[in-house]
Amino acid sequence: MGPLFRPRHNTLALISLFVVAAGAAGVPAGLMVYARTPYARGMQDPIEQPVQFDHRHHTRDEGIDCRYCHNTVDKSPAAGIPATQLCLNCHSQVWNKSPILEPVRQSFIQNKPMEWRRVYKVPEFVYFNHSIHVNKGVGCVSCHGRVDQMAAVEKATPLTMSWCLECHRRPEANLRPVEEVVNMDWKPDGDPVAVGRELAAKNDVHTRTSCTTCHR
Amino acid sequence: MSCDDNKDARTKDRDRRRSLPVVDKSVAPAKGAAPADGGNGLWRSQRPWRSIDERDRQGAMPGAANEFPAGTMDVDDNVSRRGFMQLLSVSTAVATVGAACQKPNEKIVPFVRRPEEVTPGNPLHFATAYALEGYGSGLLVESHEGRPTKIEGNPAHPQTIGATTAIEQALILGLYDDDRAKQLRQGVTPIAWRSLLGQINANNAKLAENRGAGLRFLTAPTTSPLLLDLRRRILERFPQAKFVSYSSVADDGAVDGARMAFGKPMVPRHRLGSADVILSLDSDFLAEGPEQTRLSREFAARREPSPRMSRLYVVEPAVTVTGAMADHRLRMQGTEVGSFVAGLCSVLASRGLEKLAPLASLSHGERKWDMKWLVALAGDLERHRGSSLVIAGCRQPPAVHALAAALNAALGNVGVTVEYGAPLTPDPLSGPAPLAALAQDIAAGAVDTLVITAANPVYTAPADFKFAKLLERVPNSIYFGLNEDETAAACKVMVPAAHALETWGDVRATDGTVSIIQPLIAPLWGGIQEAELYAAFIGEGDVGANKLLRRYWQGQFKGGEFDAHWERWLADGIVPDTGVAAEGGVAVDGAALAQTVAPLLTRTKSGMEIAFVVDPKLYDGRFANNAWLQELPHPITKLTWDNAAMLSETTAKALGIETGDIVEVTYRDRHVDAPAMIVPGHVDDTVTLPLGYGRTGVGVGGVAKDVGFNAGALRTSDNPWYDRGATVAKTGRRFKFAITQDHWTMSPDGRVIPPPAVEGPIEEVLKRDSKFHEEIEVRRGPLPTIHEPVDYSKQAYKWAMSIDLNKCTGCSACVVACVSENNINVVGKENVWRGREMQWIRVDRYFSGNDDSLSMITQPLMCVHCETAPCEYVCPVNATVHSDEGLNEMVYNRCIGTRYCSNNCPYKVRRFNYLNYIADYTAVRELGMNPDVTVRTRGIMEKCTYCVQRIERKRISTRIEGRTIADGELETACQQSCPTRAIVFGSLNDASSKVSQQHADPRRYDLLHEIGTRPRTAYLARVRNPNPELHVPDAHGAGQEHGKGEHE
Amino acid sequence: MSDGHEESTFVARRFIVAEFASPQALLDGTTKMRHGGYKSLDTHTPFPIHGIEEALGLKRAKIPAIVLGGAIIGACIAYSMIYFMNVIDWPLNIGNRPPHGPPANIPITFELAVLLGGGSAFMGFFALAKLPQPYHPVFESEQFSRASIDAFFLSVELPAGADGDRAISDVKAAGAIATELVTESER
Amino acid sequence: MAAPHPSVSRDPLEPQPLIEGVHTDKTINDSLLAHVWRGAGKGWFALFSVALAMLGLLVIAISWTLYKGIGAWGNNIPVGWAFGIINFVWWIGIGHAGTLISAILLLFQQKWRTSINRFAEAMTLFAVICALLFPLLHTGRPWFAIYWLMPYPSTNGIWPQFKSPLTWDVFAVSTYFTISLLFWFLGLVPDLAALRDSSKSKTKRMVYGLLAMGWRGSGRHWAEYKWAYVLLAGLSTPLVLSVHTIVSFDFATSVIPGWHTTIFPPYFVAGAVFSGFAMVMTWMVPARHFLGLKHVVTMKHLENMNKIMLVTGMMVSYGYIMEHFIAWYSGDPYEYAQFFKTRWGGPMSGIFYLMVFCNVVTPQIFWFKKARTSIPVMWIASIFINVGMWCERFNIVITSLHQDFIPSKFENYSPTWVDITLFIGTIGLFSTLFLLFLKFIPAVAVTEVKELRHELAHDPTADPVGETH
Repeated sequence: MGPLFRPRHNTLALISLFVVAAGAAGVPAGLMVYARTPYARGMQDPIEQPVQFDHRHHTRDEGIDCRYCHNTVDKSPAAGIPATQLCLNCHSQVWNKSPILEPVRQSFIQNKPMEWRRVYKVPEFVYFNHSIHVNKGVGCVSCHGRVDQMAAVEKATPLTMSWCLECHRRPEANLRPVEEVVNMDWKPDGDPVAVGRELAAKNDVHTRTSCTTCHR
Repeated sequence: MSCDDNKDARTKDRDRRRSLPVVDKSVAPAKGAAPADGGNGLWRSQRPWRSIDERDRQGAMPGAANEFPAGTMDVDDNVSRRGFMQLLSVSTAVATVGAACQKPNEKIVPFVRRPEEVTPGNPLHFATAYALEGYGSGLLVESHEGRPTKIEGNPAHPQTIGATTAIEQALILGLYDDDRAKQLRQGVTPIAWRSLLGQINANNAKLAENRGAGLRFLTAPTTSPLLLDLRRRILERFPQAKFVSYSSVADDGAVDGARMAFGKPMVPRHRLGSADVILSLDSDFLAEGPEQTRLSREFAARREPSPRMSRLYVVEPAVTVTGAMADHRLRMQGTEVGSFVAGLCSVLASRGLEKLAPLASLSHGERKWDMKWLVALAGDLERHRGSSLVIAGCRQPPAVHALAAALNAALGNVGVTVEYGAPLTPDPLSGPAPLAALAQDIAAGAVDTLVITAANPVYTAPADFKFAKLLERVPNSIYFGLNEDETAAACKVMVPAAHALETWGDVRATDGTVSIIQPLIAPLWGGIQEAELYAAFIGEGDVGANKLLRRYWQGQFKGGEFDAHWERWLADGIVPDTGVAAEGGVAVDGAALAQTVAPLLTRTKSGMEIAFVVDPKLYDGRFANNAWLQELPHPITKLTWDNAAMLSETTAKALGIETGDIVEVTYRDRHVDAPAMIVPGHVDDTVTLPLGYGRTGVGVGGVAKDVGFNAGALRTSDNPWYDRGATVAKTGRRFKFAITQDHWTMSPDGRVIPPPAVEGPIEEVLKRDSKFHEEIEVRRGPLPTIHEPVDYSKQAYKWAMSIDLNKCTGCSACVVACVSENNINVVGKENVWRGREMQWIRVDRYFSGNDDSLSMITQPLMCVHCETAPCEYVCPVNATVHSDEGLNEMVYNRCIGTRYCSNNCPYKVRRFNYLNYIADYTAVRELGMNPDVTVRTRGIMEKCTYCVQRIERKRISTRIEGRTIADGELETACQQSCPTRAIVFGSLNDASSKVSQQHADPRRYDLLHEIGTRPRTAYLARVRNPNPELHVPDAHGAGQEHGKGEHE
Repeated sequence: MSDGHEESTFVARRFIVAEFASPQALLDGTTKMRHGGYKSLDTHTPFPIHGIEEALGLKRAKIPAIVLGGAIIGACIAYSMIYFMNVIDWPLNIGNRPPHGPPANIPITFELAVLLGGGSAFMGFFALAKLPQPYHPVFESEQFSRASIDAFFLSVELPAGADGDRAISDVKAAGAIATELVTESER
Repeated sequence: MAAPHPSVSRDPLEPQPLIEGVHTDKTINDSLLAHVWRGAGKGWFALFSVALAMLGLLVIAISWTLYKGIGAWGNNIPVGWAFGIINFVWWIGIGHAGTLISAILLLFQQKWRTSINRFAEAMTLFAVICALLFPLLHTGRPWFAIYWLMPYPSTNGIWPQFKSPLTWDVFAVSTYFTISLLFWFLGLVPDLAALRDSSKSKTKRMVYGLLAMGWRGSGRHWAEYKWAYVLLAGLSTPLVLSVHTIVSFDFATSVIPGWHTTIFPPYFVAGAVFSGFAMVMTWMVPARHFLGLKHVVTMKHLENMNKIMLVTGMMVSYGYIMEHFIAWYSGDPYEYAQFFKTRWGGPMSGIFYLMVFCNVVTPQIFWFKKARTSIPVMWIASIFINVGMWCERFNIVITSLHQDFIPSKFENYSPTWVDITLFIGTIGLFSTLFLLFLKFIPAVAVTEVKELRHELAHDPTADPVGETH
């Protein structure tokens, strides 16, 4: 009746072995890589907001300070999303007919809050506090990127725990004089490391990596 | 020392408190929008909370706020804090890639107009007060974006002095209780408040015809100036109308007793600060009554081991918190106390207190107690004239109170340790007597309109009134209550009341000081306020409580700019100089008193004694729907989710009853079936029945349903507390108790293990080289180890705690405070029975001695934050590790739930979420969660964190200010609520800190020190101050084991 | 065979499959053949036979070295992994234990040594044996299926162009009780 | 049952033969493969359907546990571990006999192992599979546990904690399973070839052919094969000892009285072998009967196993005694209370006394040759021992936990239906796998028996019976 298998089956056998091995090693590795991609981190995907609010215009052109709208950023865990009233401080005078701002006016008239889409989100069990970071000289740009160059705000940083840890272990790279925190294009003059060190000393920065610093 | 505490506490608290009128200003624009919120919004004056209401009506209830409360809250329920871990747990797709967080898919909802004092993300504290039995306790309520989340005591308030009771802590849960009455209804048809007002007006006209003869108000006892003023105005309009105040736990005995002794009704006010010898006649003054927090503090202050340490004698039938603190406890039937105190009078008279001479002759029947005890006590009192105190309990008849008053007068204590003042309310009596009068009127058909604002009288009224039946005879009955309870079912109109934290009002403390009650949140279900209901009868029902209150106080206010003062009052929580001075110069006419009392003391009845007690958790039953209190272990029996017919071991043996047997208790041919429990130190031949259970009301929700038995069904108006002639019979059925502590003694099954709690008599403690100190010294200090201990001295803080067992009364306020602060889940009876209770603080309770010489120690035990924590090295995923400051951290989000840490914890202080207890939280309930603490879902280990969320908040705020946290500036939730200041928290790196001193105290010892865990929580041993004339119970007598809790 | 195929570079290998009566006969026969100058010999038996290495003139087995290597590598990986993760990358205060606690590292170090050692023994064997190899020319022989049951075979690969008949006679002379010439098939 | 006809084995000290009857390679081959070729009988199907039913229970219990959470079990605080861990340790222990027989006895060149090692190794595999269910299942959040326990570079930048015995367990048990599998398969390859070549139907040949991977009994292969096999055995020997040692560390490294004991490692290993052999016995007795293996699994094999049970039983008893001695001698009040109060008189003392009866008393009957060689006696005894070893783990896990240090947190424990169903379910899983194994793979290592036969034949003391046929 002749042999059970043919010569070609030898190659077949080897190939299939290889495929199994490659799969076993590749799938987990692939997942680990994926987890680090901007896509998986939800970075750089533009988010549709109820009103096309343009940060470029407000910060760069009008030179409005971040803290005018996000006015609890230096005294509260939350940076604060401006109340409708705040928008209308200006927009009751300027662009007060503009159709783009209709939702804002409606919100005020109907006394219904605006429903903005969240861009930056850390898990519920992470307690990030804006005020301490801002008061110790961590600039907005360190986490939020060049908001002044974004038409629609998008996530600029991965916000993975290891990313947070990086700075909590070596904060120098992200420090600046406290009065410069909102400055989008501040650059350290001189050796950044040296500047960072002396800022850390000046602002009395001591970052902690104890779990309860963020998880409570 | 306690006074100092208060002072800096007060200064400390000023700045973090705000007054609501500031909020009112921000309301201005809202008034315009008032129609938008369903009519009854006029008085609903706080603007910021409107947004919640709108969410409410849109049906989109916010989830518990997260750490980005960008204005108010999160709309997407899925990703609310409770949702999150569930979400992670299901979306393993996300999880498997180890993604820390998923695509942002939720909304941020800012304010439309942000009230200027609200900083999203930072809590505010508002001062308010809570009225119970007519007396107010001052509270500070923590509020996150308008959601009250935590109750604290107001240090400025004379009655709470910064502490709270377990019941006050639990108010938060009551506020968000989804079973509350939500609909104003007439019969079964819902009606609007305005239309009810219309009807009331119409009815008023009719009533006015015969000057309101048919109008009756059945109210809870009250001292509220506003309510009393409204009452005055109502009575002006309807002179024939009557106000009856009723409470099933009223302290009428004291008032009547004072009347007997002094000739006029008076209310005693006690001062333990200067009391060297205290005799409690069946009075649980440390855990009962409006003064309890203050008295506990004053008592504890005098328990510092020193020659000045006070001595406490307690005479009582069943062990109470106070009895457990006693240096000498005499168990005695409630009906015996009268003759006991008479006996005391005669002994003291014979010792030359001539004032008592007339009372010496009082016959005290055949005595059942140890005369030696009585003589020793008498001697002690006599030696401490002017610095002793006799307190009679609210369950004792007037005669006993009268004799107690006489004793105090004779001993010269009046004005020093006790003072008598006129009642703060026009109707001093609020017990069965006034209710009986009302019952007669109703029976006689004289009542046309009955307005009930008292707490659920149908359930609490004595059984012989058959109150529900009576109500059928009232044409117009209006019930004003929180729940659709038994009374609501019996009344024609049900008016849903606003919760205490939703109302405007005022109330007096026992010393008369007025506190303004201000709402923390707009009524979640549009509840009505008591003042408004009253006002309806003078045609001002729609004015709104806020206006009524301001108007009244503006009227009272003399001179100066009102608004400024008003704000100050709200901010401080008290109205200055409103205290009522006590009356000096009270005199006792001994002879007259002897005549009045003599007949009352002769015991006529015989047979087994039946005794009713107020439940320390559910009170008179009004808190039955509060799961926190239901699950709170009873301070003595450690029983949860039930009440029990309590018996002494001897009596139980005689009747062939064991713990867990269901017995039939019969009294005056009424009977209830009740599970029996043998309790150490209980007096023989007496059955004690706690009130407040066995609620059957229609609207009483899942929590209270079918929990326990209703002892009230046996209660009669003539003997509301004690009587003889009860019978107890075995039914043969068994019952499963959910008890959190099975074992009564420190060495169950005769185990020889070092006692967890150490105690000693005072002279031993004062001698440095005594047996006591030998005992203690081996329980502290370093042990040899192969691991170089980590050095924490370089850190900014070295957190540590100390608990003074000498001060801990076991009142359990800390337990509820911790539950409230840390979002701890309720597990329900079945799981408590299985041993899965979640409270982080376990108040361990140990008896020693025998029934006659019983002593008890309570030991609050939560994670002691061992420096060499055995739980840490066994965790495979680094979910529990040490912080740089030596906290034993529990990282919920890393925990995979192997439970290995709990197994290896020698203290067994870790708690595990065996089931998904948060699954059935309503959206409203979530509003009450503390947004600073992660809510734990199923499969996660948790434990005491030393309130790390408070540490971190304080750390951040102080670091921003560029300073370090000062000692005492940071308080844990348990510490904050502790009435006796037994718990101290702070940094050991600050040598001057309170906790450092406590750790250096000669009484300091470490629990399970011999294992070498180096706990950060130290205990200070319990010290007793026994009378040398009486035998001193062995320091920690490995007392014989008492009956175990049924646990099969 | 490969008739249909033009310009096929395939050269079919030829084997002589010879059966022997007993293990001993097989051993003797094999030794004879080897001394007779036949290079690529192989035996096929249902169970290992003592002395077959000598008969075939095999060198020392390579497996032991491979396993040793595997085990050592495993141990190193384990210890350095633990050291990196708990000491270098993120040292944590675990109940006051030092970050680097050698005793605690022993178990895993040992386990990984065993795992990689055992793994390399397994992999190593199949690699050396070039298995899986479902097809081998000797399978062309009808009788060969008994090689795994109760028969003892010697297979001789003939060099290209060698004379089959002569080889057969040599095998017979070496004591084979039956012989067969098989040719590798192409596909 | 003495041998009715001349047999191969001439050791005067070993009256019973290792192989009964006169055989050629062919007859051995056919007789040992017979039960594979023979169609599944009614008996097999009956057993198999029972096993499947129990397996169904397992599926139900697992899904309910995953749906409800661990609260579906009876665990509480302080009894954080209960049935889950008991079953885990019990099954792992059972696994040990297989490796011991195939590896250690191989190194000691115990000829009698050959007829039972395949059987025992299979049991190891299936037992470990059952055991592996529990560590994962008993965690609160298995969906994380399954990969957070692995040392992989996560985006959290956090690693496993290598001081935890549980982490050691993860490595130990997975290594144990892998090595056992490789070892088993390596030994199986020649037999698969035999199956391939002696099977009648094309498909069977195909399947077995694929599994045999083209094995052609090449002398060059055998040369390496023998080394690979012996070295795997050599590695498995310390491995099998380490695995249960590490399992015992789960308890020994803790501070809990009743756990914190230095004697645990040896005493766990002995217990493991003890229960392992018991389980082999429980299955072997019926198997050799129904699969017609009596001629290769002879009374001598059974008797040797009984002897080992006696020895290991004594070791375990010694362990119990030492535990109590140390508890008394150390003067540690908690230890003392744990052993002399809780175990002897606590609410769960019944289990303790049952354990003592099963593990200490039962094996003593094996002092008597009559008992050692009586099939019913040894079978019943083996079942007793299985029960006893389960009780031992109950004592260690639950009894120790439910009363440890602080009296106020002593709690009782009672299992739920899920606990019990899970345990029954794993027995179902084990039986299912085992029956499938008996159906498709020769229960005895054919190749090794053939080799053994030849060795015995060449044994100078043996006459060349069965040699010339």
